[in-house]
Amino acid sequence: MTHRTMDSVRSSKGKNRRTPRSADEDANAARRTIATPGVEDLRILAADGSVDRDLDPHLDDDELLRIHRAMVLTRVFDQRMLTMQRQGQMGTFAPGAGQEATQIGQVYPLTERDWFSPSYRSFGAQIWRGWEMERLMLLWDGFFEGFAPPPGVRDLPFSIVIGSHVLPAVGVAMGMQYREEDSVMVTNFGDGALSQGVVAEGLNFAAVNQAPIVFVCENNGWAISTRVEQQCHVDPLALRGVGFGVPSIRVDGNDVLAMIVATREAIERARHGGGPTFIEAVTYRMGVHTTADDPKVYRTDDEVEAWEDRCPLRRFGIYLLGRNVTDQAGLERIQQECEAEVLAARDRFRSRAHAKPREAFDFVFADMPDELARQRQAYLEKLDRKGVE
Amino acid sequence: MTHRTMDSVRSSKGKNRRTPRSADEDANAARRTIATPGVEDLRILAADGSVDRDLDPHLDDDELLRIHRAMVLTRVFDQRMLTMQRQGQMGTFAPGAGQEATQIGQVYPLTERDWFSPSYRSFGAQIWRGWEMERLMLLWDGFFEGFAPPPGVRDLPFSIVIGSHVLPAVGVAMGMQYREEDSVMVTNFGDGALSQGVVAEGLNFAAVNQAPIVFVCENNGWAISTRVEQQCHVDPLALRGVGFGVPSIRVDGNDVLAMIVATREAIERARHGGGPTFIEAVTYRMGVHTTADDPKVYRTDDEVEAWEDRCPLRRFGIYLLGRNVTDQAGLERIQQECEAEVLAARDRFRSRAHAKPREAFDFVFADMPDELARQRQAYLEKLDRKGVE
Amino acid sequence: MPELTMVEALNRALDEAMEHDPDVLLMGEDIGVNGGVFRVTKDLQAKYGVNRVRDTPLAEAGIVGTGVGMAIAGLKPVVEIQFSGFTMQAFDQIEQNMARYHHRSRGRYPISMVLRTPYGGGIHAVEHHSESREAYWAHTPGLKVVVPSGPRNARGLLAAAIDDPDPVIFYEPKAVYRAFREEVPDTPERIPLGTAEIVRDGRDITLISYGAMMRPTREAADDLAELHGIDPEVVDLRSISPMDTDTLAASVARTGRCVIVHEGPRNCGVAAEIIARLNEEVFEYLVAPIKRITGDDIHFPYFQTEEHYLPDPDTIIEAVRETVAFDG
Amino acid sequence: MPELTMVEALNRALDEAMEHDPDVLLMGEDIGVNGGVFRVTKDLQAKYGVNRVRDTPLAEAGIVGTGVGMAIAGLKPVVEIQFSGFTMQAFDQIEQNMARYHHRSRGRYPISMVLRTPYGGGIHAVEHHSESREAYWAHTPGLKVVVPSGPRNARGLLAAAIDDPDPVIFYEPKAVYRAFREEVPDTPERIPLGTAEIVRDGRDITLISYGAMMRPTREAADDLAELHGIDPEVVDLRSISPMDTDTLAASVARTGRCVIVHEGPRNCGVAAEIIARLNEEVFEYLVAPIKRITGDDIHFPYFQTEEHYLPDPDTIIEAVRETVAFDG
Ligand SMILES: Cc1ncc(C[n+]2csc(CCOP(=O)(O)OP(=O)(O)O)c2C)c(N)n1
Ligand SMILES: Cc1ncc(C[n+]2csc(CCOP(=O)(O)OP(=O)(O)O)c2C)c(N)n1
Ligand SMILES: [Mg+2]
Ligand SMILES: [Mg+2]
Repeated sequence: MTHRTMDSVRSSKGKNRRTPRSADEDANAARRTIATPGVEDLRILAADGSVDRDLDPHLDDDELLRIHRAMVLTRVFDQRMLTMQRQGQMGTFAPGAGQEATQIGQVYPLTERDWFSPSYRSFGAQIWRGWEMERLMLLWDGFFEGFAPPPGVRDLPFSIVIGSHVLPAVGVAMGMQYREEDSVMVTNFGDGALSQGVVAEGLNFAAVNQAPIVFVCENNGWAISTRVEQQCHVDPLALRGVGFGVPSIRVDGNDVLAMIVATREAIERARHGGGPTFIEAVTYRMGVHTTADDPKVYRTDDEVEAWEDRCPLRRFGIYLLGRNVTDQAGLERIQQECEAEVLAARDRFRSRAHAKPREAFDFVFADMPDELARQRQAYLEKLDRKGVE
Repeated sequence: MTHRTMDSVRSSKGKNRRTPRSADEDANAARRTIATPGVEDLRILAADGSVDRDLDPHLDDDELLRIHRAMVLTRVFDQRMLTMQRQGQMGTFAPGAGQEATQIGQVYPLTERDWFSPSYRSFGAQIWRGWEMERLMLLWDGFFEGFAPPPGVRDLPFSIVIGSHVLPAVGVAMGMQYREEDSVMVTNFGDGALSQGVVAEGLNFAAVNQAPIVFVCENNGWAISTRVEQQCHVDPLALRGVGFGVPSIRVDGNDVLAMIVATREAIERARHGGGPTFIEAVTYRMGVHTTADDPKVYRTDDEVEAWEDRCPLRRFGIYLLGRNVTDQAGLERIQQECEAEVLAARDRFRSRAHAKPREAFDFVFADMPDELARQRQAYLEKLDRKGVE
Repeated sequence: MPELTMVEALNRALDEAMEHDPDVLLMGEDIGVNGGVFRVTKDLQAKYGVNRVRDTPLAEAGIVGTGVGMAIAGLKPVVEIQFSGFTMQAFDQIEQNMARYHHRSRGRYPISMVLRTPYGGGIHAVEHHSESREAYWAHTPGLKVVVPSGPRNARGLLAAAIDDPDPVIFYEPKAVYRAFREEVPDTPERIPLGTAEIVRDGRDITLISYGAMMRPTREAADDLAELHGIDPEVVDLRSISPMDTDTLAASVARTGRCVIVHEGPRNCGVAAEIIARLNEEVFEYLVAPIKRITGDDIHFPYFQTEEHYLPDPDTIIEAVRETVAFDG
Repeated sequence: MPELTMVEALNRALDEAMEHDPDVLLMGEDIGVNGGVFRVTKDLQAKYGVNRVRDTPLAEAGIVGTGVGMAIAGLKPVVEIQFSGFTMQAFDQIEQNMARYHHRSRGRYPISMVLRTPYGGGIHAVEHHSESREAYWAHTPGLKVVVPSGPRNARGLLAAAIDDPDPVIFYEPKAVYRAFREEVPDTPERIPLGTAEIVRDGRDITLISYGAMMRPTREAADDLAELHGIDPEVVDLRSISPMDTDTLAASVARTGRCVIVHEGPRNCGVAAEIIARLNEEVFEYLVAPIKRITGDDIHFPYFQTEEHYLPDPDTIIEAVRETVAFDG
C-alpha cells in the first residue's frame, strides 16, 4: 500500500517554500509565453467500429460481453422506465440513452473497495455497481426504500442538486487517504455542473490534497435547453481541469474502450498516490432531459440524428462482431435476456412499491431529539386518524 | 463605439451550433495531446531597475512622476495607518506594503467612466481613483461615513468577504455591455480568493458573456498564514483563467510599468468587445496580514528579506533616476509632500470621526417598511434615554 | 378580463414590465427559448431578444451575483432560480450582496432587483424540489419577501416587486402554477408589498396563511362554517416581510383566536414570528393559545408520502376546533 | 481545576477529543501553524501533525463539503469556519449535504461532524464579522445547534457535540472568547445537547438567553434583584436546537412572565420560536406578553456604533420592569 500522507504538501512554517515563487522571478525583463500542460485526447474505437490495435486494451471475450451486456441493460432499463412513466407508473425520470459507454466505462475499472458518487443520470453505472434495478425504480418513483445504497456497495446516493455531491466525493477520497486505505473515488457530473462554484472548489481541494479521485465530466452537449457553448467558453472542457492543476484528458465518451482505458489509468494513478484526474467524456443525450422536458423546443432533429450514427452500443457491437467475440444471434440473445431481466425487476418493484409514510421521520437524525419524537408522535396520530398505514 | 450585443453567443435554437462539437469528433482513433493556449508572462523593469527599452511604454515624465507619487502616497498612508492603529486610534487594518505597483498599475489606465471593484487591501488604488484618504480612514475605523463612494467615482465599496464582490463586478460589466456603454470594469482579489467557488463562477460568466472586465489576482504569496502552494496546485496561477477560456497573463506585480501595460491592453481589448482578461500579478505582502496578525508564527524573516530587494518603489525610483526624470532630491521631496498630505488627511479624519449611531437604520432599504421604521423609533428612543446623540 | 393560470399571470406581469421599462431584463437557467422549466418566461425571448431574456450558465450564485451587478449598473434584473431549493447555492450572494450593496454603499447603489423562484411541495418532485424556506429570507435584513397565492395577486405583486427600489425575494407556489384560473384585469395592477388581505370575513377565529397553503386553509374555513358552525376569518399574508402586522392584530383582536398554516418547517418559521407579534400586539385579546399547522422539522419526504407531510384541511379543521374549544 | 478562558477551554476539548479518538480531525483556514485566527486550535498541529490538523484552501463550501465526505468515510471531522458570516459561503453544503446525507442514504452514512464558528458582535470587527444567524440553522431540518456561554460549558458542550452521531453547528460567542476565566474540571466533562441550565433561580420573571448575551442578561438580573426588588429566574439555553422546552415552560409556568434576549435579528429569530412554544405550552400561565430584546432587523452596524445595536442591561431591565408592571 502506498503511503499517501500529505506532509510534503501541507508542510509547516517555511519548509518547502520556494523563494522566489517562480523559477524566473529575478530573470530579466521580457515578454514571452509560458508553455502550459496540454490536454490528452483519446479514442480507441472509431465511429465506424474500427479499432486502433495499439490502443485496444485487449480485454477477454467474457469481459467484453459483460461490458456489452451492461450497456444493453442500461438502454433497456431506460426504455422501460420511459414506458412506465408514460403509463403513469413512474415519477419524473432522467433517461440516459446515448451515454451508456460513458456510464459503464467509468465504473468498470472500480473494485469493491472503491467508491462511486454519481449525479442523477447514472443508473447505468449504478446497476453495474450493484444497485438492483427495482431499487432504482423505487428511488425514481419517490419511495424511501430506493435511496439506501445496497449493502456492501460503497456508493453515495445520487445527487439531484447539480454539482453538490462533488465536494463530499473529494472528502471521501481525502478520508481514504487519511485512513491509508488504497481505495479510489469516481464521481461524475454533467457539462452544466462545471459551472457550479462548488465543482471548482472540489477540483481545487482534490488537487491541493492530491486526493485519490477521478472526476468524470459527461459532456452530453446540453444542460436541459442550454448548449455547452452557452455554459462554457472553453473547448475542450478538459482544459478546466488543467486550470486547477489536475491532469486532464478528453475521451470519446461513446467509445467504451476509451472510457475504460482512461478511467483505469486514472484510477491506478490515484491508487498509487498520483492524485486526481479530470476526464471529459464527450457524448450526447439522445433523449429528453427528463420526462418533463420537450427537446423539440430547443434543438433540431438533424443534430440528434447526427449522433445516432455514433451510438455507443452499435459501435461496440461492430467491434465484438469484428473480433468474433459473438455473432448477431449472440447480440440478440443478450438483448432479449436484458429485456427479461428488466421486466422481472419491474415486477419486483411493483410488489415492493408501497408508500411508507410512517418512515418520514426516520434518519433525519441518528439520535432523534425528544422534540422531534413528539412531532413524530403527532404525525403518526394524524396517519391513524386518516386510516393510513 | 463598439457593438457588443451578445446575439452571436447566446443565439437561440440550433443556430451557430457546431455539430459535431469538436473538430475531430469523427476522426480516427488516436491518443494525442491537444495544444492548449499558453499564458503570457511580462516584466518590463528588471529587479535591478534596468528597463527593456522595447517593452517600455515610454510614458511622459509628468505621468511617471504621478505614478511614483501615487505609490509613495500609498506607502506613507500605510505606515500612518499602522501607527494610528498601534496608538489605538484606528480599527484593525490590512496594510499593503510591497503591493504598491500592483495597486497603482491596475487602475492607472482606467478612465472616469470605467469601474473599479476592489477587495479590502486596495487603498492605494482607491486613493488613485478618488477616495479621499480621510474617507478611507473613517471606513477602516468603522464609521458609516467611510463607506460611501465619493461622488463621481464609479467604484464599488471594497469587499471584506473574500471573492464575494467578483460576481457583482462581472454583472456591472455585463450591465455596461447591455447599455452599450464602452466602460470597463477592473476587479481585484488575492491568491486566496482564487479558491472561492464564486470567483470561478465569475470567470465563467465573464467568459461566456465576453464581458468587459479585467480580473487582477494579486498573488502576494499568502492568505493570512496559508501559502499559495497550499491554496492552489497550479503555477502560474494565471493558468486558472485559461481553464475558463479567459486570456491570461502573469505580470511582475512589483513592476509598475508591466502592470500598466498589461492592464491597459486588457482594458482596451475589453472596451472594444474583446472580452475579459485574467492578470496574475506576482507580488508579496511585506507586512502583517492585518494588525491582528503575527506573521512571525508562520513565515521566516529570510523570506521577507528576499522580497525587500524587489521593492516596487525602489525599483521604479532607479528607473526614474536612470531616465533623468528627477533626481534624488526630487524623490525626497515627493516623499515629504506625501507625508504632509497624509497628516493633513489624518487631521481631517479626526475632525470628522464622530460616531453617528442614529444612522444605523439608514440605507437598509431605499423604501423603509413601516415595521422597520417602528424598530428605528424604539432604537432612537433608546439613544435618547442613554443621552446619545 | 381573461381567465389566467398563475403561470400565465406571471408571464403577463413580466411582459408588461419589460414593455414599459427597457431596463427590466430577465436572467436564469433555461428561461430563453425554453421559456423556463415551468414556462413562466414563455415567448419573452422571442419578443425581447437574447439580451433581455438571458439564458445563464448553471450557477445560481452566478445568476444572483451578476444580477446584483446589473442592478448596480442601474438596470432592473428579474432573475429566476429554477427551484427554491437552489437558492441555497446563492445564499452568500443574496445575503452578502443583494441584501447589502445599497447599505454598503450608503445609498449609492440601490438594488432594485427581484429573485423569482418556485417553492413548495405538491407536485411529486424529487429531493430538493419541494422546500419552503421563506423564513431564511425573512430573517435576513435588507430583503423583502413576497408569496402570492393566486393568478391575480401573483400578477399584481410581481409588478409591485419589480417597481420596488429594494431587493425582493418572490416565492411562487408551484402547486398553484396551473391549479386554477382566475380573472385578471386587462390593465396593469399593483398590490403594495407589505399588505395582507382578508379573503374571508369571520367572527370566531383568525386563520392566517399564504401561498399554496391558502387553498387548504380556505377549504377548511368553508367546511368549518358549513359543518361545524364556526365562522373563521381568513387572512392571506401575501407579503412575509414586511408583514402586515396591523391587519393580523386587528383581526385577532376581534376573534381572540388564531391558527397559522404554512408548509415550511416549524422551528423558527414564519408562524413563530406571527405568534410573537400577536403576543406583543394583542396579548390581552387572546383567549386561546395560537396553533401552528406547519411542515414538521424533517426533510421534505420523498414524494410518495408528501401528501401526509403537507398541511391539509382536516388537520386545520381539527386545530381550529381545538382552539375554539379551548378554555384556559 | 485550572481557570481557563473560553478559547483555552475549547482548545482543551479539541485536544481531549483528538487524544481519545484518532478519527477526530480538524480542518479549516489558518488553523494549523497559526492556530486559528482566535487561537482555538493553538499547538494542535504541532501535537497531532498536518494530517489531523489541516489548513485548507480559502473556500468554506470546500471545507464543509469535504468534511461531509470525511464523515461519510467514517471519520469525525471538526471543521472551523473562520467567522460565522462566512457560513453563508457554505450554506448549500450545510443544508444539502451535512444535514442530509444520513437521511439521503437511509442511515447508511451518519454525519458525525461538528462545524465550529465564532459568531456575534462586540469586538469592533469589520463588516460580516459580527453576525448572529443561528436561526438559519435552527430552521434547517437535520442539524443540531449549540451555543455555549462560558469556558466550562463551552468545553462540555463541544465534547458532547463531537461525540454526537449527528451534525452539529457550534456557535462560539467571540465576545466571550477571552472575556473571563472560569474553573474547568481536570477530567473530561460532557453536557448533553438539548438541555438548558437555570443559572439563577427566581420567582418573578423568567429571562431566557444564550451565548454572549448571557452576560448582559445576568447583569440585568442582578441589578433587578438589587435595585428594583424584582427576582428574575435566568435560563441559559445552551442548545438552540433541540431546545429544552420543558425547562423553559416549567420556569415560565412558575413566573408567568418572560423576556428573551439575543443579538441576532428579530424577524423569525430564536426568540420568536421560544414565544411560540411558550404560547403552546404555558398559555394559561402567562400574565403578560413575552418581550423580545434582540438585534434589530438591520445590517450589523459598522463598529463605532455597535454598542447601541447590541442588547444591554439597561434595555433588558426596562423590558423586565414593563413586563412585571403589565397588567392585562
Ligand atoms: C443546483 C441546481 N441548479 C439547477 C438544477 C435544475 N437542473 C436539473 S438538471 C439540470 C441540467 C444539468 O445539466 P448537466 O449538468 O449537463 O447534466 P445532464 O442533465 O446533461 O446530465 C438543471 C439545470 C439542479 N438540479 N441543481
Ligand atoms: C469568505 C471569507 N472567508 C474567510 C475570510 C477571512 N479572511 C480574511 S482575509 C483572508 C485571507 C485572504 O487572502 P488573499 O485572498 O490571498 O488576500 P490577501 O489577504 O493576501 O490580500 C481570510 C481567510 C473572509 N474575509 N472571507
Ligand atoms: Mg449535460
Ligand atoms: Mg494573498
